[in-house]
Amino acid sequence: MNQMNLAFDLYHLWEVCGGQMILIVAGLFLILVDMMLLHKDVEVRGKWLGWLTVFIFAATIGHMACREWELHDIVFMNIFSADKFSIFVAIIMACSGMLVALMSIGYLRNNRLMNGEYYILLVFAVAGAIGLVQSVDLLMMFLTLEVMSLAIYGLAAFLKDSPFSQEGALKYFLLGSFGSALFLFGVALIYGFTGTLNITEVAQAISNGTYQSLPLLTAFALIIAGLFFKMAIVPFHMWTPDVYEGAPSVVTGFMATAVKAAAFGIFMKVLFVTFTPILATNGQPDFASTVNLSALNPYWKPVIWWGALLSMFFGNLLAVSQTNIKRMLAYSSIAHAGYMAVGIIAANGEGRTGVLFYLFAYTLMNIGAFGVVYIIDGVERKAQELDDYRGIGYRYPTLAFLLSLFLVAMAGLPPTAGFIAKFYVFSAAIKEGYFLLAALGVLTSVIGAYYYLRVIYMMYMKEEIREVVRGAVAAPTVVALVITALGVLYLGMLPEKLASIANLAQQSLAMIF
Amino acid sequence: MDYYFLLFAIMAVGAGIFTITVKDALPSALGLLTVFIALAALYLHLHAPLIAIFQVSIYAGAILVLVVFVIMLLITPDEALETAQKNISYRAMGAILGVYLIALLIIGLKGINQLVAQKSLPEGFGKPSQIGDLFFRKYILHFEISSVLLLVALVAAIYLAKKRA
Amino acid sequence: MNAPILTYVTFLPLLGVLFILAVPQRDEAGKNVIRGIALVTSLLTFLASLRIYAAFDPSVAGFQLLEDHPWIPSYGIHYKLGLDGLSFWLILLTTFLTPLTILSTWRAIDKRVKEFQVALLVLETAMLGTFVALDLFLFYVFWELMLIPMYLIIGVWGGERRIYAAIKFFLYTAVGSLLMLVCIIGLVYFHYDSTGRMTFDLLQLYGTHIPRNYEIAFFAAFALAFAIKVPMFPLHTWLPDAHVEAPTAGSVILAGILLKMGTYGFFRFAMPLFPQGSAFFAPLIIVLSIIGIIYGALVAMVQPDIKKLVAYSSVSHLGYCMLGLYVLTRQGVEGSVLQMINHGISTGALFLLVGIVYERRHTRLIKEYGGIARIVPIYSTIFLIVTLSSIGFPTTNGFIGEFLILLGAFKVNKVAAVLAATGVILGAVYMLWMVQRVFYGEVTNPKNLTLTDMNLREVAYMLPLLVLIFWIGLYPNFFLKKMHTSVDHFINQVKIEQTSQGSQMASIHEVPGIEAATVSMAKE
Amino acid sequence: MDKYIFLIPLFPLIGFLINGLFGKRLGKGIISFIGCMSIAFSFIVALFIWKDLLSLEPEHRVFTQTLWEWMSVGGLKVDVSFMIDPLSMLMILVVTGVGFLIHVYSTGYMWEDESYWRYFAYLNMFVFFMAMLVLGGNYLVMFVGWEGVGLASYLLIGFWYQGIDNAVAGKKAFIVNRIGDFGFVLGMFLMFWTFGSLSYLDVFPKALELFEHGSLALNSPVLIAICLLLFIGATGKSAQIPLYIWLPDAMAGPTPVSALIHAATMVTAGVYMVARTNVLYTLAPTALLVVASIAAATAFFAATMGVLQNDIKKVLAYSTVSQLGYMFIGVGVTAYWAGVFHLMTHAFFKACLFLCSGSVIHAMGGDQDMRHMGGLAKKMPITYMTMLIATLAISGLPPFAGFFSKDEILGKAFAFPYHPLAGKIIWFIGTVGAGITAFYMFRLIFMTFHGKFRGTEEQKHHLHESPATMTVPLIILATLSLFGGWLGIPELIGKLFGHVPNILEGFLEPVFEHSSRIVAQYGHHVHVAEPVEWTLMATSVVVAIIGISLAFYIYMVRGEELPKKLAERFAFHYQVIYNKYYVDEIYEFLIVLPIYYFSIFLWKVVDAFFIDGIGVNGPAWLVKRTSAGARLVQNGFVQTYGAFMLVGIVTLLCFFIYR
Amino acid sequence: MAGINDYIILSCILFGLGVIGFLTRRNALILFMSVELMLNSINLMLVAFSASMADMGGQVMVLFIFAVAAAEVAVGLAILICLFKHAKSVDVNRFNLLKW
Repeated sequence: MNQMNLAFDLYHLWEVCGGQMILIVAGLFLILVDMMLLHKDVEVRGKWLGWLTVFIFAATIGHMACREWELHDIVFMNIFSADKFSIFVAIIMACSGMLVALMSIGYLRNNRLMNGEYYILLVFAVAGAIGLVQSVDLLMMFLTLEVMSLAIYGLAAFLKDSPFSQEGALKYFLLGSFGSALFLFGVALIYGFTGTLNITEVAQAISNGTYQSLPLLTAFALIIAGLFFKMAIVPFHMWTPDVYEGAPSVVTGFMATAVKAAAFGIFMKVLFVTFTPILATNGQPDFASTVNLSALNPYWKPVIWWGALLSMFFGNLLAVSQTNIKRMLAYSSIAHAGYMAVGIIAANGEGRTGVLFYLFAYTLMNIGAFGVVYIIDGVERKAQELDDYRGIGYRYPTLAFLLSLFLVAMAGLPPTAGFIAKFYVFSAAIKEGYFLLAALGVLTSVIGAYYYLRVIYMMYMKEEIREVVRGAVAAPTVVALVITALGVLYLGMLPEKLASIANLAQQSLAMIF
Repeated sequence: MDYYFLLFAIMAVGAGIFTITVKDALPSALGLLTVFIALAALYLHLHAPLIAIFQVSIYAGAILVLVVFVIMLLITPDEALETAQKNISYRAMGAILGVYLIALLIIGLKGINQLVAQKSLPEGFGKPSQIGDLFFRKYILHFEISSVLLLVALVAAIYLAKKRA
Repeated sequence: MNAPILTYVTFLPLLGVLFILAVPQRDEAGKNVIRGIALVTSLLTFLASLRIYAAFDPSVAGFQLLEDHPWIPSYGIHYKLGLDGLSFWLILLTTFLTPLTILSTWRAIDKRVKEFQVALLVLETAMLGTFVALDLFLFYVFWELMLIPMYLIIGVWGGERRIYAAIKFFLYTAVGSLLMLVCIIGLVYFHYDSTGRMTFDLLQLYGTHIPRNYEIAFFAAFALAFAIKVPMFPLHTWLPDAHVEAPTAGSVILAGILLKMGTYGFFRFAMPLFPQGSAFFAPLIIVLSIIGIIYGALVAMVQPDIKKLVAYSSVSHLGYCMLGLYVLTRQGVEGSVLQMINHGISTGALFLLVGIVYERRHTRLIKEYGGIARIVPIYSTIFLIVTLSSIGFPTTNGFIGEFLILLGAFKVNKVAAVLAATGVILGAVYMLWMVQRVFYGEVTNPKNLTLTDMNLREVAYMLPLLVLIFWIGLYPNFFLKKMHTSVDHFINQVKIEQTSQGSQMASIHEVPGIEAATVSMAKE
Repeated sequence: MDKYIFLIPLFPLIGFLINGLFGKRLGKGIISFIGCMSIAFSFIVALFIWKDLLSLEPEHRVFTQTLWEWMSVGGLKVDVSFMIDPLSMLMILVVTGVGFLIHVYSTGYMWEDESYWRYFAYLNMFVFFMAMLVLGGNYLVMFVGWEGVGLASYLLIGFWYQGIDNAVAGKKAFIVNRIGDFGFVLGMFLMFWTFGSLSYLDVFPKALELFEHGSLALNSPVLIAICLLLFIGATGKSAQIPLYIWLPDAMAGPTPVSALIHAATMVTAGVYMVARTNVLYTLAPTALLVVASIAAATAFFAATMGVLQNDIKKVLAYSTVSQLGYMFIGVGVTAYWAGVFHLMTHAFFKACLFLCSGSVIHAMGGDQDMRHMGGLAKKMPITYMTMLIATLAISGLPPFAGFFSKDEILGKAFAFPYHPLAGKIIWFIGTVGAGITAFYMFRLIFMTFHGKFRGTEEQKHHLHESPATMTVPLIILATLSLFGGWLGIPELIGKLFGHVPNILEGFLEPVFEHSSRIVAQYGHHVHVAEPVEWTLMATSVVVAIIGISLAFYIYMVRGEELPKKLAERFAFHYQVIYNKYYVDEIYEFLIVLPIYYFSIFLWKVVDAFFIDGIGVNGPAWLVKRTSAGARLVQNGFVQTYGAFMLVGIVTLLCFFIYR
Repeated sequence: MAGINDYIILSCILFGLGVIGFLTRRNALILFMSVELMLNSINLMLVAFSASMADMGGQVMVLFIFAVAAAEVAVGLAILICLFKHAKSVDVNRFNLLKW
């Protein structure tokens, strides 16, 4: 083989980034199919593309879970790593993609918008997201972040006839570019100090004591800010409600879960690999210098403390006065970001496990909720006001029950996944002595319970004031809803399995070196 | 004193200020163009000829032209578009925050020259061939991904721009 | 050893739910089938709980009929069930009251019957689970689980301001219980720090060494959660709203069982887990209980709405329970436990009775009635008997509970006992005044002339309650016998810790005698 | 026979259950039969037990029976047990005996009532609870009866509940009694924590033992507290100051009920209880003094209030209060047997008086106002005669029953061993009160049976003697009023007739022997010489005669104008006394209304406004308002959002740089 | 020869100017250009680092950033054009259908 021609080992790439490769290749394939498939009926074409996308995601999940999960040689070219943590998050995002794809088939049909670009963008968005969490290279992070973001800008703006969708997308775009610029500034600085972009090498480079030098802190702050934007942590959350409200419902579900998972995943990865490295508990810790392991704790911990608290507080508080259910769920997603941040602040294994579990659980319940929302909507923005939900409980009992289940899960009540997830993150924080944060956090979740319950009482306890006709329920959506509902209940009652996997995953963060 | 740097630095800052203060979008674009050119000059100074060329060709030549094109497309002459926020305090707040950010960044990055490794440049540093070499060795994956990035942008842009199917 | 009877009892209602879900409720027949299934399920649950009665050994101080399976091993969370003499009767009370409640809803709940019965049965499971769970996490799960069905019962089938009441109920309870969760986790980690073992097992957590200020804080959080449920004095305002707005069945369950969870929480969790915190707050809790007793009675007196009156009377009655619990004498504690059962029976019965006239007249305002004793003699007789039970008339259950509590309290704190005893007078005042205004005098409202007396079904579900009222009143030993050892154990558990901390609580061996009395007299 | 003690309460209970559950479907005859026979059986059983009791040595005359263990918690062990000793024997005989007569009377009196069955059910229930009270072997069983008779009283006062006043009176009785019970219960608590038991057979020996060991001093505070707390209970049940106010209102019930419950039996429960607790009271002289003082005050004031009442039953009610005062004087001055003696004689003559008044009311068609009566003697001779006998008895004229008992009490009061001076004052008040009693009782007789009939024509037409079911009990009771006192002939008089023994004192002696011993040991030895004793006796007779004469002068000789003149002359006093010293109004104003308005305040202001409004809904409101306000920050302008981000990053940088 | 510090300061100023433009202008297109200004400042910094460290990586990064900038502009403009069809304006202050 000529080394010049082939700068890397393709097989190794396939091993490490198989999921991404499947998605990218499949994305290209989808473009082809979209152009070639000359079926007259747009609907049929859309449906086929949709199912194809679902299949692609299923294949991706299967591949990642079966092969990449058990890898030993996990880092490829110092750019991508297939550590269990990244793969876990990647699987969450692929699941989110699959569920969203399932729902999109029905959603797009209801909205008479069967363009294939949707699925292409969805696939690339997930590919970008997976690339993001897999990358251990800051430049690659930026690039994949942009791949994901651009795809999502496109998805958010997908309702071309809706000014809301376009406006949301534009806001997202403008602020997103701003956020990316901040992130990039930080990345550039890191590059400047260390001469490298690989996060493990960065960690090694700064382990000699430059931890607390001002420029590095500045770079750290800028990276935090850039990622907080994607995580929607207060005060970088302002775009969330507008974009979530404007974007197509299923896309909102996707944004609230996959994008959030990607952001949290990469944040934790950067934090716990570069800035506050954790040591391998088994295996061999390559990273020898343990002196400064927690030198940055006093910097980022208060930041996340406040960020988590403010997110929980403002997210829940502002959700109270919302009348649009999507906007309400958007605020609630801010609050959930806050809860997850509580898990990060604990900075212990339980906390990271908790965050991973939370991401998974949140994916299930949030996508499920948006699925119900879009069905009740019929056509986007037709019935999104809370008043439209009056009496739904008797008009559409199953839908209402499902929505109640998801909302109850989000409110964090047993026996749902939401409760266990909250339990995990809060118990991790309490373990580290963050009683006050935990107490304030649970109090804000009381506010949260109020607005979730409000939807439930609208559905079950109020007389309807106008006749809401739900949209058609497509079979794939039913599948997705069943999966999410069962998942929410299953994880609520038997969380141990997923939690132990997540625990394995978070432990692998120490193994990236 | 490095007059070359000083000249283009002042030019870049001045043009930048012009860009963000001028009333209409078109002159603003021209201001940005000036910034780009000034930066390109600095790139040359920093042994990055290829970047400088790309700066002029891609940025000024492609991106900015695209922007100008859209400006022409979107702004009909009869539409009087206020350029800046009417509310002075709003503008002042933005400016103050921005200045504050600049100050903080400068303070925060004080002493960066001790951190950044300072090596003497090897022979032929910044030659395009080196870049090409890196592109296809170390940065091949980035390259691939950026192609995906452009593809995604393309798909999104085409979808949004095309007439409804 | 043998069949996991507690699990069967706890989850049997859910089995009924499955059947109910399969039945369509389009017509009256379907509804009746649903009601029938619910009734049969709850009766079967009651029968199954009699197995518990048979298997229960009152001579064992610890927990019995234990079931222990790992649930979330990494956190040491177990599916652990068990009961002792303190929870024993509460479980039976739950299984006993539920069929009666279901019977009472036969006609009252005509809309959305299926959903209602499902909610009721799920609620029963949650309540039973709360009483048998010996793992803090499991307990918390059940504790929260009961919120949703209760929320729906109040909110969907309730009165005019039902949504306000339901949300108030929900949020109020949630505030306390979430803080409790935080402290549960904190406790577990304190235990973990000292033993290196993660466990939510209550039995292992007893006696965990916690720094004093943390213990006080933890107790405060637990106490808040439970005090809200009890409800103790300044935290009681959700109760009248919830009671007034809830449908009859909801009120019965709420008063009969849900409130007991607060007191149950105190004696199962808050007090034994944090004896120091408990001792620290004991004066406050005693004072609040007494305020609750008197305040509840006074406010009950001036209520224009019968249900609200009964609701406030609950505040008063539960004040006795708390007082009895906190004086930590055998009489006090056993009286307290008995009073919980009594309150479940008599207040449950009162709500059922109010429901009966509400069903006919759709009003609960006292002034809408008057002189109906002549029109509905059976009803008024039963009402009077239940009233007597509620005001603690000897030979009824209420007397035994109040007597024991006050007797126990008298030993520890005479002022408290005297003040609390005034509640007995006030209780007679508000109940009898209400009885007088509702039943006696001329019939002033012509609408009441057409009232019909209780029918067979209504008599059928009142009779068991009446039997119990007198059973407990005449032969309380039957009930007390089962709890002696557990109560002793409980007092030891709470007190030994305290005395070792130098608390001035008296010794547990309360052999009554002149010595103690003369000493205390000499002091005065 | 002691195995069968439980039958005494059981029969009335069965009667109650049958009449109560099935009475509506039974005929009146069967109801009457069940109602009366259940009491009769009890009476017979009591007689048999009495016979057995008498067959024992005096000091061993105690029967006990334990049915089942009621409560046993820690040190507390309470059984459902009965105890019969001479005291309870006497009481139960009175209760069942008089009770039986009144049941029989009631069959005539209530025959027309539509709720006949209910009446008998309640009445049987009353006897059941009264039997529990009397026979109970410990204070808690006594308390069961104690509250139980209160319930029966409540139900029977409000028997005609359609009249709201009757229901209110019933409620008032119950609640006032509850206030007393509050004291009783606390007394029990203190007793339990002092002596470790509530059983008579444990408490009294233990108290004596402690006393003899010196660990319990005479007049020790704990004893005083126990006795006074129990006495609070007694003031409630036995209508003493300050809790007597319910009794006059209680006359709203049917007259036989007044006779049985509010004259003969229930109201004397307090006396019984004090007599039962004599050991403790004797050990607490201060408590005794309080009892006697309150009793004397009650005896006097109630008598004055009786003077001006026009309602025939109200007169009797106040007289009952007054006579109860005498009984308490008796037990209060350690003359326990005398108190019980008066209790018994009072049961006879007061039951008789009430039943007679019932007979009169029956004849008057329900009218109770004496101003409408007059000259009934001719129309209803039996009633007149029996009532006259009873009135003479209550007025304390020899040889009627009241003379002996009242005189015994006053004589013992004069010689109060613990406080001789106080005893003399009490004697004086009691004697004056006796005179007033004689006055108003004869006023009643004169206004009712003499003079012209002042009622309507229709009433006049209707006047008739009552049926035999009513008159026979009257005659029996009148006979007892006449001869009942002879059971307790004082030594002084007994000597005259050649050592007639004081049967009753002898019978009761074992119950009070410890008390007598202690009194003899620790009390002052007040020697009352024989002439003094004679003088005392004569004084009370004279006073009674004066009272009667005065009544005769005012109401017979001067006819109708003198009372009016007097009323005008002493308008103020008249009003005050006529309105019972405004006690009800004062209670209303000082206690009831403040509590009521305080409760309203608690509800509307504390509960609804402060706790619920500010404390609970306040945060909710705050959250909603802040939410509504804070959402405005999210104003839709992308640059605002950018500004917030910038604020965030600037804060972050500041923190990182300047930390 | 200008030191690395000077370039950094220059790039900070340019970045700040971009931020100020982003916050103060109403024309969406000028907002776009402000973002471009920010990206360019970063480019300058990277090139300066690259020259200082004698590492070509910085220059390569700049090229990727060019690509990103181009892609962003393409998508952004497409969205803007789409939105223009509805709002008939490029004034960002007009884009507040979504708020509160």
